[in-house]
Amino acid sequence: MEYDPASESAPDISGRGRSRGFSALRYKFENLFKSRDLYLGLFGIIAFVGTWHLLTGVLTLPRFEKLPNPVAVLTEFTSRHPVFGTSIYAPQYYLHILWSVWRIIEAFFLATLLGVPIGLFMGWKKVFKDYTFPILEMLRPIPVLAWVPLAILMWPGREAPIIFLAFLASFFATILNTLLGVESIDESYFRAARCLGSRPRHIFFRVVIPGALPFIFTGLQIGMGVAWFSLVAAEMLSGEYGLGYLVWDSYVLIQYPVIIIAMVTMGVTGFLFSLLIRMVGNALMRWTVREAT
Amino acid sequence: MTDKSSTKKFAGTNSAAPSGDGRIEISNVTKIYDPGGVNVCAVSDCSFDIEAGEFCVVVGPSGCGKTTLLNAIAGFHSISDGEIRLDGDVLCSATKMAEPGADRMVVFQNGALFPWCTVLKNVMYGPSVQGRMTSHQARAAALDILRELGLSEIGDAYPNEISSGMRRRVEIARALINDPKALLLDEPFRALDALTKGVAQEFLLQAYDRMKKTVFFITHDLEEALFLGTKVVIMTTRPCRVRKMITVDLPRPRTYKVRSSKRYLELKREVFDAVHEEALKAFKAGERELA
Amino acid sequence: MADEGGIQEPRETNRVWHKGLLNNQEKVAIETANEGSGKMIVDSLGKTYGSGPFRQYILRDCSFVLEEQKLTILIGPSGCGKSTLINILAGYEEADSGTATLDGAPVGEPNKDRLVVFQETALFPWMTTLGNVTYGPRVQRNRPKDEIETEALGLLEKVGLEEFRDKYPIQLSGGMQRRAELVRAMINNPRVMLLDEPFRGLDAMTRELMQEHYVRLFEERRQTTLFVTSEIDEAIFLADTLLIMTNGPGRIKKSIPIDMPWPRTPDMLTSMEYLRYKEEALDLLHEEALKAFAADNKIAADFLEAYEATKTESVSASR
Amino acid sequence: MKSPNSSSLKKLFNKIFSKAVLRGIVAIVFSIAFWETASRFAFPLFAFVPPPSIVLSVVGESFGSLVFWENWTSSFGRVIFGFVIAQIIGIPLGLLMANNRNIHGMTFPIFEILRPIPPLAWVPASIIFWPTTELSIAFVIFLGAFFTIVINVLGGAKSIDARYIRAARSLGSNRSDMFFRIILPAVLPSIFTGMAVGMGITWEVVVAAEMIAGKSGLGYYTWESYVGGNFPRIIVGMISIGLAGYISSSMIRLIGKRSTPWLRLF
Repeated sequence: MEYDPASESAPDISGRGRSRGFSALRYKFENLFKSRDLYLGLFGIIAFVGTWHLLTGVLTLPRFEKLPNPVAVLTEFTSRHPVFGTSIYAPQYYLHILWSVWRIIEAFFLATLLGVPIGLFMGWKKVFKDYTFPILEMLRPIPVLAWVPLAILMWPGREAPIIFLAFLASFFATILNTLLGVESIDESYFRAARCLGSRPRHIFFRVVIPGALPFIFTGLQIGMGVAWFSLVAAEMLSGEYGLGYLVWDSYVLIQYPVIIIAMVTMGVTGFLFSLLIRMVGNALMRWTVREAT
Repeated sequence: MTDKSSTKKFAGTNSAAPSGDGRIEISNVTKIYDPGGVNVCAVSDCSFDIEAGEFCVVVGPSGCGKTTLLNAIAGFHSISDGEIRLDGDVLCSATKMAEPGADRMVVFQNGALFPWCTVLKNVMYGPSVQGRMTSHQARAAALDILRELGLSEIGDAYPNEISSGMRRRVEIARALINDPKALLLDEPFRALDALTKGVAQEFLLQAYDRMKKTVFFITHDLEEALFLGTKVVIMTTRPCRVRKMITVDLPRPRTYKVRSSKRYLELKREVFDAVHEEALKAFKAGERELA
Repeated sequence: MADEGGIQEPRETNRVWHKGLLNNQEKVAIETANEGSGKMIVDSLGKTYGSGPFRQYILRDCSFVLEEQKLTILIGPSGCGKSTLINILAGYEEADSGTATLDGAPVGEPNKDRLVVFQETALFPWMTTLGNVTYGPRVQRNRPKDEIETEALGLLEKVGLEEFRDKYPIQLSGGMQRRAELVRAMINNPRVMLLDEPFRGLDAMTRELMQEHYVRLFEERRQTTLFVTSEIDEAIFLADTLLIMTNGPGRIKKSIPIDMPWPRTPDMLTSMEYLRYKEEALDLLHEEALKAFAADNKIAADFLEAYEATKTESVSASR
Repeated sequence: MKSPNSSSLKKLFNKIFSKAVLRGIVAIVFSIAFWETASRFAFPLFAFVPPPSIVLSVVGESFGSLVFWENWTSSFGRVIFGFVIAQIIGIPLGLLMANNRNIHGMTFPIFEILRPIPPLAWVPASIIFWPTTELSIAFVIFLGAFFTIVINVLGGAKSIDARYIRAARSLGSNRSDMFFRIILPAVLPSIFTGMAVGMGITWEVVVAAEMIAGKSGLGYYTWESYVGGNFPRIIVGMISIGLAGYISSSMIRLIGKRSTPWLRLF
């Protein structure tokens, strides 16, 4: 098999062009089942889980024996009376998810509400950017997780510091991408708008905002990712509920299968959130569906 | 607004601001850039007039400063010396920069249709932000002009969904709906392939024959210049000044057939000789700069 | 792969090459010894993309001949399948029906006998000009390194790029990039050169100068060439034979032999002879262009997307 | 010739102290002044935050101590160890995935499942599996950088312009030419992008992992300062971490620039 990147790009099409009508959809759907990738992927996942089971459950090699094996995890997860109290039937499990999700929503909305307007304004008014950008650049290299102790000092209670950390991570990503988005708008759009007789507010609402939208959504997606990232760490360090806390608590209490359940739940929830943002973005930006020929 | 002008106006432009004649006088314009302390003279002592309703094509090697001139008229750049007048009023001078406005519409080199608006919304944009029509009127006017130019089918498409040739047509429509005094086009067909370009040029000619606006058209394509223009102004390579002015006396309306007429060839030879030398100079200068 | 003649022959050319302009006798001598010039016969090629509701003919019953040492120009509206044709001839894609033969042998895998100069530029951005030009002979490993370099430098000098040998493509102007790419192909002495709108995207004036440059280069080597363009003046100015292609499905509508003397000079562009050719070609093409323009609608867009998906698959399947 | 030197010096001066730079300086000075007053007068949120003047006095003390610098080296050591292993495994794997459709088909879904799991969630599992804390921290760091580099290399390799591949095939490249002279340089910019992003994640991870489970390192230093009630040292720790992260990513950018000279315009 010789190298050819083009052969790999075929599946990429599926994300674009949803407005193409039913026949196109069916065409793609048929293609999906014809494609080798689906079966390969299934095979890969089965092989992965199988190897994991073989190493931890069957062969019980040294070191591996300590890890929970997939069967144990699955039993726990689907049991009506879970040994360690975490399964799809346990309200406790959903409580943890809800806590994490609620924190993320709070942090993310705050970050979006603040970050997008500030970013837009920074891109639009050079003077404002001159004053604010250096401060941002000073703070940005500090990893969000290095803020943990300071956050605990600054904010009262348990809840506020955790949300603050998730907010901070998401805020930087949002603000920077929004700024980048405004700056990447081609000068000729501004010129065209001006020569069509726009007043400044027209330019802001009809050029700056829609023009920056693709970058804003990239920023929101990245922001969501890093918010999860920091949330987990913050919950591990100082939480009472939440998935991050669940992972750490299960470790401390030697309830190892629960660790895996919590990890997978985090992955799935994080993925669903970024999917949601992508869907909202696509719905708002129909014009990016097909790029120039 | 009921003045019976001899040229046909597009539907929907009736309520537009009173449109003057659109005579542009460019006198002794000089533009010096100063990036990093090196004085670059882009335009030097350049003067010529464009009569009202004239189709003036400016030809010169790329990077010779034609665009600087256009930007000065449109109000995107200042000039260092001289002045430009529109219908006798000073548009810009050494001390005053022109304000971009709806009386001078620009069509850009790479196209500047807002990709986030449908074709219809793009065309409506001008009238609705200028506040001279309600959005309802603007919509009706935009639909009218699209229909007249044969673009009504694509009203709901986004610019990314139509071909580049089509995009240029829409952009011209977006400019015309504002009933400008002058139309400034900056190599609008540059990125099109030759055959699409031909069709787009014919489209522009049709529109011009209908409304007889003053047109300031920049290109470095001789064929295009001769095919479209009433007057061809040939510029020298940097610094930009007028080298030669040729009146194209080909009859209008023109179709692609003109391109294989005898007179066209004679004119082409004339222009070719004038330009070729400049092109070579520019080419060499460009390579020297890179080396 | 390694046929003796192919190895010997470039040296032969090489020696005379540096003398600059050749007199006619010498040129004939080279031409007869020159295997770097083949005859390509394309017979009723057909190609479809897509399946089900998206099945569409790109090429249908497309036939023509590339005569030895002639410059054949293919002109047609955009989207008429010109690039697909080039891809098939170069061996990047396979035709569904019909045959293409080079000197009697059917074309197969891409190799240095059929070299493509791509639209825009496909110089490797990570190699210097010299690195790009010498890439072919170096990886073919049949000539000593210093010989390759001398020839490359000679060619670069001919196109005025000797000063730019150590520059990367991004540092060259558009016109220079095209010249470098022409040289990168020429140095391999392909039997057929396939040029896919090589001057597209250049501004009109640079383009004219490039054409004059190209005419001189072609005159000296006279490699069989298929040159795709959509610019009518360029086509008539350069062509020995002008092929006019129709819009979807692509086939050759007419073949016009251009009977103007070589070497071509810019002032031929204003001769009456030229005018006649132009009139003929324009009439045919204008019709095609309008058709292509009218076809530009949603359906075309639908098709295009599905087509992209299958095209990439067929590329990989062809191997 | 009227002293071109002085005029160019003036230009340089103007360039360095342009309006934007001056504004930036004003902004930073102002925000530090605000921080100082806010801490001094115990504004809401700032009640326990030490003011910059006190932090400054602690900086000298910290810089003088050997233990502080040992924290630097141990953090750096961990980062480099995990990061380098991630590159060594990740880059070839990414290329392999791009090259071979079967491998891609089998491994890509697994990546897509594992990638959304935040690296820090791996910490407990890592501690259970690896015999020493040091190794488990290194493993988590490795994971952070690993996914990023693989995804970037894969993306880079897939987006190579097909014309380069085609041209190279026509010109007669064999497999090794194709790999070393075409694919590798074409992917190089993406590799460095992946490295730069991965380095950022690596520092996030190392700090958190040290706070959770470490016995040394800058993250541990910061956390210990908090637990020990030495608040100014928290700020010193944060600044140090920021600085360390900045140095690391600058190094990668520098190496990246050096290795891809063809991306420089002049």
